[in-house]
Amino acid sequence: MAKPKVATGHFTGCFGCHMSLLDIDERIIDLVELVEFDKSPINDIKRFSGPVDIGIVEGGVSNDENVEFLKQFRENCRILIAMGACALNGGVPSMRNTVPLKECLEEAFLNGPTVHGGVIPNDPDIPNLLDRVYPVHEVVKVDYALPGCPPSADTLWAALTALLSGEEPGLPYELVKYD
Amino acid sequence: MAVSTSNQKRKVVINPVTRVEGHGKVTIQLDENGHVERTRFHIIEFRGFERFVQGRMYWEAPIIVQRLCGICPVSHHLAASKAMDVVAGVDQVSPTAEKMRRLMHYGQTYQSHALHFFHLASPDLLFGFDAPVEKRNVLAVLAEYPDVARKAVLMRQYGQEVIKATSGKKIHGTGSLPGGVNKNLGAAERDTLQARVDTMIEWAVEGLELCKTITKADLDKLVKFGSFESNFMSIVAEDGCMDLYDGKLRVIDADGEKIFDQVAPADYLDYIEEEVRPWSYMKFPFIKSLGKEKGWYRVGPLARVNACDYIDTPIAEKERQEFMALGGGRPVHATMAYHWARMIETVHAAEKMKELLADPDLQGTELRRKGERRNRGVAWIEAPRGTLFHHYEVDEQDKITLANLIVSTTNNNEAMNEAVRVIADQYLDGKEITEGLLNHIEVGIRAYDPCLSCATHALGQMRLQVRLTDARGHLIDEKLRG
Amino acid sequence: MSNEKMTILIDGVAVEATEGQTILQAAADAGIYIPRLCNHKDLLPGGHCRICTVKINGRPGSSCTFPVADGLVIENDTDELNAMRRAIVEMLFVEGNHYCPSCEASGNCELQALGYRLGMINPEYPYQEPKNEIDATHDDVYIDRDRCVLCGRCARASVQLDGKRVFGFDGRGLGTRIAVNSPDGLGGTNLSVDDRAATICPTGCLRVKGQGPDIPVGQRAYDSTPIGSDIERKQTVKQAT
Amino acid sequence: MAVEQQRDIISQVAEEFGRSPARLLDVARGVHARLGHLSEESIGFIAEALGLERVRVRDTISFYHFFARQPRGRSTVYLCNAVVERMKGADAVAKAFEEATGVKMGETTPDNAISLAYTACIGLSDQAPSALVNGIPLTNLTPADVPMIVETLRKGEDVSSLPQAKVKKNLLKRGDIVFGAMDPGAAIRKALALSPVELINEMSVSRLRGRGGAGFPTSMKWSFCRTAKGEAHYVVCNADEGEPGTFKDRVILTECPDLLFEGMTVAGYAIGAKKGFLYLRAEYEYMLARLETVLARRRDAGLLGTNILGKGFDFDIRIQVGGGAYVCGEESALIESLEGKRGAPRDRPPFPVQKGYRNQPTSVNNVETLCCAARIVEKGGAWFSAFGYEDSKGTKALSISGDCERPGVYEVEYGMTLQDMLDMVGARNVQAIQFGGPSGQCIAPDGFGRRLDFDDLATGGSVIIFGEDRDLLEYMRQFTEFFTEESCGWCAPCRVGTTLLLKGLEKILEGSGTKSDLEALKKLGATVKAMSRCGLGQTAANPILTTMENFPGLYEARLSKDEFIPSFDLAKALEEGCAVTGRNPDLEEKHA
Repeated sequence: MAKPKVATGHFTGCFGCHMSLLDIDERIIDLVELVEFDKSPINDIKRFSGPVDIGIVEGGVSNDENVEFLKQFRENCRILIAMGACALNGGVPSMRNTVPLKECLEEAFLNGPTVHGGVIPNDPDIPNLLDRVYPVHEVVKVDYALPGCPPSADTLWAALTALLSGEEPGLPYELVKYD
Repeated sequence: MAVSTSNQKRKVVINPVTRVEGHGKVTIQLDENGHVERTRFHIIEFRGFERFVQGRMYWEAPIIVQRLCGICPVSHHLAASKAMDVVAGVDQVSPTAEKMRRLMHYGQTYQSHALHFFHLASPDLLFGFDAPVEKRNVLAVLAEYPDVARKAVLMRQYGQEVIKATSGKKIHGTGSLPGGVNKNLGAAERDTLQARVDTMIEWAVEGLELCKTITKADLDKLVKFGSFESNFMSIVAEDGCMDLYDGKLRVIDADGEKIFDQVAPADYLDYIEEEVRPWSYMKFPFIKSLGKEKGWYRVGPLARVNACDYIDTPIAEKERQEFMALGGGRPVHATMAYHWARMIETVHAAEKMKELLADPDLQGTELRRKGERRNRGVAWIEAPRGTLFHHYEVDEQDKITLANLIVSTTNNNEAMNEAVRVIADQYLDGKEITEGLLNHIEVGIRAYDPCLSCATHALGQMRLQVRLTDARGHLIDEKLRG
Repeated sequence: MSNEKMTILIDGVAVEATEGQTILQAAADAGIYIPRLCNHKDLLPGGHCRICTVKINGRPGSSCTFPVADGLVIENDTDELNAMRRAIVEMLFVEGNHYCPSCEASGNCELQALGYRLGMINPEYPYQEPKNEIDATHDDVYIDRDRCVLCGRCARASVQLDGKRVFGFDGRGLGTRIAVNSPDGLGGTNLSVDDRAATICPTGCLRVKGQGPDIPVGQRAYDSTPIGSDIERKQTVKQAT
Repeated sequence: MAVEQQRDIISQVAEEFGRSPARLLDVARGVHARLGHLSEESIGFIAEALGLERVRVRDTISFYHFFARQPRGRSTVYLCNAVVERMKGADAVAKAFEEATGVKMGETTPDNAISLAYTACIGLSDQAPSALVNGIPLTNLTPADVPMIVETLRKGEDVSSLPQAKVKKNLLKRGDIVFGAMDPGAAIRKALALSPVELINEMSVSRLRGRGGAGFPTSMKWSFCRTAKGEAHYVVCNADEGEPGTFKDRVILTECPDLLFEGMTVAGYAIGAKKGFLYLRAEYEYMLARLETVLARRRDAGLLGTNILGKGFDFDIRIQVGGGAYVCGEESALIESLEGKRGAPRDRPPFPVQKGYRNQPTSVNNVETLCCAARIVEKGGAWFSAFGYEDSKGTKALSISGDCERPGVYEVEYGMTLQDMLDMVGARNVQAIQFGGPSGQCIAPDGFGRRLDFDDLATGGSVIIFGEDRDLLEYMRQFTEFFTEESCGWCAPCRVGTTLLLKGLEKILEGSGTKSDLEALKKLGATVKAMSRCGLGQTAANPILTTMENFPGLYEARLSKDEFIPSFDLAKALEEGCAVTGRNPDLEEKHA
């Protein structure tokens, strides 16, 4: 039987959830036995090779490119897991949601004390920003959510191994944290 | 995939750039004859930290801004803490606090460098720049070089354990606060870490040897690959010693001459400015006195090894001397030399951890100091990827009114663009573009270990596209790589 | 007040109670935890959060305000009630701007702890994202209304424990905000950092300045033991068989 | 205005009310009337004048709808936007006001002449659309009426002379009990001949149950209150009929105030109270002067005051005008308001009969209940119980509005079927009856055989009829919105839950709801119902829950077939950023 395929994706967040996934340490050797990795920022597969079994996404949705890629994830993944605070509820980046986007851009690119000849970036080669940072579940249907900033490696491991053995991931008290 | 060779202007887009930490994209504009006309390395995320921390309480900064980056959160955690030490009126934290922070920081340098070298960069080095896609990842390394990969995993684990012991969590802990830390290192925690620290030095040296072997095997190619000359920036101790946690700012030119030295954090505005270009959410810093054309510089392991006068741990210092011989009296400029320098620092970090773990101050009980409140705090730190500036202003009510963050990867922005340009000229110009050739571009970017999460105060991944545009630059076709 | 003893039944377990107690108090004395947020043992009940709602002889009622009476039949730890309690916790999360990752109260926050205990993974409801500004006008204490759950503890503590009236409410409905007794913010009031009101907040809303996350991760109140464990450790009755 | 002058005015007003903190609501009303709004400064002066903390004053004032905190125009148009008003064209009238004034609803004209605002039901659904202009009701408004009204206001003239300033009585069916002929003093004379216990017994014989909707036996309430220990006992008449679609108290208060006051006096005698309060909703302030006249006349006639009818019984009544808050119709919230506080309901127990006004035993009764009580004393409990049906004795005054030929107040006997009721008011092709207002239930035609009856269809009397062409769920949305605006904010499930109910329903109405959204909405409704502190929250989900139950097809028709539809709208989310950068959202290219 073919190994289940896993893809991971990353939107507006800090990559900490992916790092936490690497914090499973030596268990990554077991993981490689269990699954085949498809599209992921930790490898060079940039496009889905076909349908995958489990997609895990980190980060909130803050620009049009995030939306496009997230939709690809939903289309290609049988099970979609939102990983970490940003994916679940926008996380720290969503602190910008109560500030007008204009003010955020102006602060970074016009008013910052080291800015020399500021301009707000507007080239077609960079994505358009959304008004706020959206949780993943407001944009596509999410099957499971793993809280934490980031979720601990044990949390990720427990959830992944449960899903891979066809069980509903049920997490013990110590593994559910919002911070 | 092959790109049509008809007489059209073509735009090559690498998006996402993978095996780097963050969201970036490369576009290469080719003219009718396939010559490289223009290259750009775009940062495509924006998060707005500078604005939304305004109005927050100043002691929250270390826990908010570390969320810039999940790879080197400790750098932001500590840079913000140090800046807020100043705001809290604490010029010198207690010995316990300083050493806990240093231990945390060396733990991070160690894990981050191990991560970068083994998990992200080694596939290129071990399998070749144009190896097939399925080989170019840590899992393939795991399959073919299981011992190297296993040690890499455990090295990173060790660094993360150090961070956890000092900050409470492996990622986004809370150990450091304005004026000090919230815990010391328990004897049991110390014993556990001490038991493995010699092995960690040993493995770091093995990693360094591996890097050297690979580099020396193809020295000519690697020295030229994507190389160019530049200024270098680093903080150094007062006596010029490498110090990743604290010190004053030094910038040297391409010949190793000092442009300035021993600049204090509070004065940074006199020396640094940032240019904004409309095609990237990442700014372009430069030395004010040199102007934006000539004032750009490189930071990170290569810059630090080049800029310091010596390293205060024995193995790393010996290795530094061997490394510097490459430059023949001038700084080493090769892009790929970043990896070598990074591994020297990995050894140094391990040696430093050993030194600190033996220090009883870590079990001290004076955790936090208080002082007379000030309204401005600037601090820097040598993050794994280079010099990181944090500047805050705080009002009488303790609310942050201004935040300016110049992060390591931003400091390397122009350099990475330069690397892309040079590699495109070296490998893509006039050629039929293949997937393997495009990976060369990414190899060059990867050498800088860009933490694009930090840089954009955002994070994500890059993909690779080839866009065909007509002579007016209008898009005709666009294809994803991979 | 007489000390008449009586018996109530909580989830099938007979619990001895004293006249004048509330259901919540009687349960706590018997080592049975009824989830609650706005309640505080040193304060008169406020009845704000409704998380302590139990079924009393089949009808929902808040156990923090309901006096015991002999023979009352109480349902507490049922799936139905816990799901509804969780729904309230989720409502409180989306009502404010609760950024747990960067909140200095994280790990010691009772709202968060209830989320953990009641099995909240992530709120299902849409975020309201109110716009609030921190009131840091006081030298020693600040209010971050993003984290306010309108439990009224500070207001009650100020009156009942400190003999002042530093806090009150402003507005109504979703626009309700905690208000202070001065047009110039908290700094214009007579609140002292030593007042009970200054440290009785269950979340990170009302905080003493300059603390930050001063308790290390791993040693915080709810890192490894659920909220209510202290009550349950005192358990004097056997669970129903 | 100079600060000192402001302070003097406030001090004068406070003096009128004896500088009593309990009269905060009256002081605030007085200051508001004199200064036009209650500024932060005024709040400080009121606090000073009453010896209260500023935060306590702000707590109260900020709660009530009719207290402006910012300066307003010299005239304020409160256009009613309750459901029946909107069915009858209130939206077009609003538009006409916006056009005539040049400002939007919620704004003030630049010359400070006129402020426009919406308000919830003002008790004129039988002559909708309606508005309160400077407190004066205008009825049966059309867009064509608006220019003249605005012109009058611009000139600073009184609107009470306008033809629209006319409230029709619309009492279309008089029963023998509430609207029967009245001889002032008849009931009191009989009552004083009985002992309080005998009087309560008479109530018991009558089997009178509370007319506010809950149907609690009046004899029991009075008996509990009478026997409860306290320093003083109080009678409170709840004339805060805020349930949208209710207006029967408006008619009672104009038609038979003597009967009501007689009922209050009788109640006072029964429970041992010397003092009674009529809590009059702010919307009915225009009736205040006439009601005060009636009270004065009764005092002169020896029917009120000390030593009533020379029998040694002292009892007087004070009218408390509210500040605009639906929740104050809830008895414990009403008591809080009466004490000069925000109208947040109390937890029960203790009940008001044990601890009510000033923590003393208090009987809070509906206007209509007290009228019935007076009539029972006058004619006997047995006489009364001959009317009605099974356990629901007597008559009920219904406020009927919506899609029917003859909206108005009807006093009918309990037991009437809904179909008979529809025939009575000339309603045909009826899609639904909202029975008991939004907090009641929405009934489909298959339920029109049901009867007006406490045990099946208890009601405070609001009946709104929806014709077959109406978009029923849109009106349920408006009802739900009403609850979000009227939630007091004290308890979490109602404060947040009502807004979430609204958003959930809106998602379905927009066509982007799925089956799971519907299920989630139902669950949310059940939570808000079970967990809320008072009747408002406990019934706020009723518009949604009862239509889900009785009109499931209406929901199913709106549901999307998709398994998941995001609430996220890309085009909308890009607007702000593109406006800043001047870029094109470029949606087509991105998704090509």
